[in-house]
Amino acid sequence: MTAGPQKKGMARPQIAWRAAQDIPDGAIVNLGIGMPLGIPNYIPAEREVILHSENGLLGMGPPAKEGEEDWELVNAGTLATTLLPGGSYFHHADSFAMIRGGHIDICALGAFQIAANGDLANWNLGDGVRTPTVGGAMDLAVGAKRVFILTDHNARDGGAKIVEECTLPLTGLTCVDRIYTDLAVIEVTATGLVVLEHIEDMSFEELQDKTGAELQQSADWKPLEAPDLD
Amino acid sequence: MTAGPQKKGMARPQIAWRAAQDIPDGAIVNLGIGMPLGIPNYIPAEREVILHSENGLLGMGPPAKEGEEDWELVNAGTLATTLLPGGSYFHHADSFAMIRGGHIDICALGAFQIAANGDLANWNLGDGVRTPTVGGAMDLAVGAKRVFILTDHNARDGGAKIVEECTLPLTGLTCVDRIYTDLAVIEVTATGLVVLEHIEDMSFEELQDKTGAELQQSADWKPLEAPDLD
Amino acid sequence: MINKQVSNLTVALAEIENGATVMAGGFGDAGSPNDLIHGLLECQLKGLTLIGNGVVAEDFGQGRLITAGCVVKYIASFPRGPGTTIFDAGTPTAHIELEVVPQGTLAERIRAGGAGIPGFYTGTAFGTPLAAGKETRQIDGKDYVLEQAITADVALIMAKHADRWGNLVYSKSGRNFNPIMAMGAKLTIVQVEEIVELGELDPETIATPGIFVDRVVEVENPTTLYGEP
Amino acid sequence: MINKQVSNLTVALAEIENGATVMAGGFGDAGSPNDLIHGLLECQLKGLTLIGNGVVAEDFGQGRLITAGCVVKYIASFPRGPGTTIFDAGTPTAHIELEVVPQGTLAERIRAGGAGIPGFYTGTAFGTPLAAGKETRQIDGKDYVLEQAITADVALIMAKHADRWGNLVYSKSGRNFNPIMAMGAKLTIVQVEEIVELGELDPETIATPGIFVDRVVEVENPTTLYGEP
Repeated sequence: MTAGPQKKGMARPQIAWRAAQDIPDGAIVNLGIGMPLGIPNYIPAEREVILHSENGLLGMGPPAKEGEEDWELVNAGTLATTLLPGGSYFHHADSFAMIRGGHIDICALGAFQIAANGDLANWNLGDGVRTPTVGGAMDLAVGAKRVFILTDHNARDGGAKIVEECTLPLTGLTCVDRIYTDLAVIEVTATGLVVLEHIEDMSFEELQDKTGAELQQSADWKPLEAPDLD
Repeated sequence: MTAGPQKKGMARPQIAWRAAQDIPDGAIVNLGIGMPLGIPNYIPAEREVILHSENGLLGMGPPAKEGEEDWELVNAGTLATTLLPGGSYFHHADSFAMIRGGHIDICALGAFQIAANGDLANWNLGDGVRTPTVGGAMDLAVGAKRVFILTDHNARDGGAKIVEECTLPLTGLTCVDRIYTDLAVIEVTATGLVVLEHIEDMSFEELQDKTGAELQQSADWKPLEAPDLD
Repeated sequence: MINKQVSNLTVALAEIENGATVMAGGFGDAGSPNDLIHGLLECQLKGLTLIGNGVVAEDFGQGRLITAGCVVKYIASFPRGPGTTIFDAGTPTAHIELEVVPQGTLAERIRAGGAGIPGFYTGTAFGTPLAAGKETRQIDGKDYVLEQAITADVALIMAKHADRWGNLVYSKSGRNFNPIMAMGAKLTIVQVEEIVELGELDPETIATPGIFVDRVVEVENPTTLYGEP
Repeated sequence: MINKQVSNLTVALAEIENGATVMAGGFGDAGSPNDLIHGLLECQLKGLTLIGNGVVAEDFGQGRLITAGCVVKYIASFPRGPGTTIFDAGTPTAHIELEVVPQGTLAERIRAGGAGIPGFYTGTAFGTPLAAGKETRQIDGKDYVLEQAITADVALIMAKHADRWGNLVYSKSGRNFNPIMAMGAKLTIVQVEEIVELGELDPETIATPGIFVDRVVEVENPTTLYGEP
């Protein structure tokens, strides 16, 4: 008896790690709920990155420790958080002026579907059962200078999340700049999806098979690697 | 030899005094440059009135005393002023949100011309020589809940300032609610100009002669009176 | 003399009518005027239109007002908070009319309402179902949606400190929707932990000048979702 | 590490080009970044579009920049301050293109520029010469004018204190146009009396978060129109 084939690809913290490497010193970053929240754990220590939380924080710190929560100080996921020295508070209209006005350097979001042209669907499963909740996703998709998507390459049922055209209700049009998955790092360009990196033990053809839109391999593509993380 | 006939009508401080009597306790008031600035001197002591200054003050106090000026604390005429306990500071967009959003109870302005329908001209003499300066007049004219005009009844050359139709460039349409002059207090109503008060030693007919628009006399009109003021 | 302090929640909430449009501040439980919202239940109002960011818990705050049957329409960006099923198909609240608005558009529409701006253009939601039926316009080669101001009959607001003029100082992320909602309602009612003497609030820290506030009630120990304040 | 402090006015004002659109804060002399404005003179720039509330004195601040011939267009609400004749017919500055904008519309257009709102409707100026040629629209029975956002290449800002992230705290009515102009420029340059350690500014008092600021220069004794600061 042999063990079944091990799932290929990176673990979720590794996806966050990989995205974190692309966040430059001094960047102002907004993080969506889910995988993006892992990013601050993996930003190289010498870089100073300022986190924006759309509920009115700039310079957000790590989550509050258990027992030290201040429920007047929460993040966009309504969890207790902290403020770093240099942080500031402001109201919702000012906060989204920052977003809509193009002052956020990078926002990292999750996704249900990403289209080849950068269209994003991440707010509404359209199943008619669960009430859709949009939050700040549409504002961020349109307003942030760069939109990173962190996502499993494929849905749980194996279906493609990167597709020629989104079938789910859209969050924003041609807004995604880069996609980080367990299998690859893909840049959305004017001429289509360009694979910058993919995991070494998967061929480009195999990656293409798992993707619902045409991929191009960057001439200077690199293997996608991340350290082992807990 | 006899002295020439004394000029009939109230002095400028008396016009301000008369307008001040119509400002209720608790009102939030914005005062234009000129005669309106005299109003706070004459508000009955038992009334608490909050002054708004469009450059970002609420709860403005009296002008700064000579030698005690703080030039970071100025009024809308850029003169050094003070802030009362309870006062607050805010930026220009917030300040005009108060004005445009209908949060100012009364604004008192000067005028070049006022039309029978409440149109106001007070920003541009249209002489093609002096550069016109509008400041906050158009925002106040449209935004304040009530617009009081304090003005000499007639121009220096004796010409009417209250007219059927303004000939000077307009500040706002149908925005004036009440006019305080040296001769009368006139309400702008949907059916025309109604004289609420006029000075006793001038007949209604004489007042009409000095006015460029048709006046109606209120059934319960009163004599316009004010105390002697320095 | 100006004194916006009222003696208790009942007085604070007096004269709100059936069918009123009510905005309530708060994001998560931060800055949520829970005592005012729960107090509103005792007014036994019907047919309210409620505007807020979203429901945090089904039997608390805005959620309680909705599940109690007071609300016929809810305008929110995140109507169903994590862990709730409110408004989902098959739930008792599924029939409530929902207007889901992107959070930044919701905030800007509310600010616009308070600022006398009846409408504005935004790129947010262009080409998505949340802009369906809305007028669009291209400006300098980019696509925008025309959005309309939101105003309300009543705003329920939570702040930390107030004075008798109604000046408000908030605590941390408790600002959120509160300062802009305070601007946009005919009747703005505020609960604060403490009302201080006029002049005690730092004029540089007053995020809501009293011009926007009608009534202030002191609730020393505000009700919170997570226990002790 | 983020450090927006620059060593002197020359470095602060580097890389501004001929023909740039420059906004300058200040109302009267309060909050006027006079050292940055006067410093800009030494850049010997031509063809600037200047945006500000107005000229306070002909040979000081914005007035000096204009009379020196650097400016081809001025967008202002009160272009000619009391006691000045600048821009009047027959003066050397009469040829400068003037766009006179109602003060509230000017402020809102600048905020809109920083907030990603390309246009909005306002009742201000409807039916007056300052709305001539502008699109109008009736909304709920009232008449409005469509106004467009203003953005700039450079904003010159005056604040009281800053830190290395560019967070700004203002003094009294020195806020005026500064916080909204800081939002709306590609390059926001600030003069402050003192740069303090990160964390020293009260987060509740920071009226301009550092996100809007690019460069901060310390000018301990700022030049003022009325003498000693």
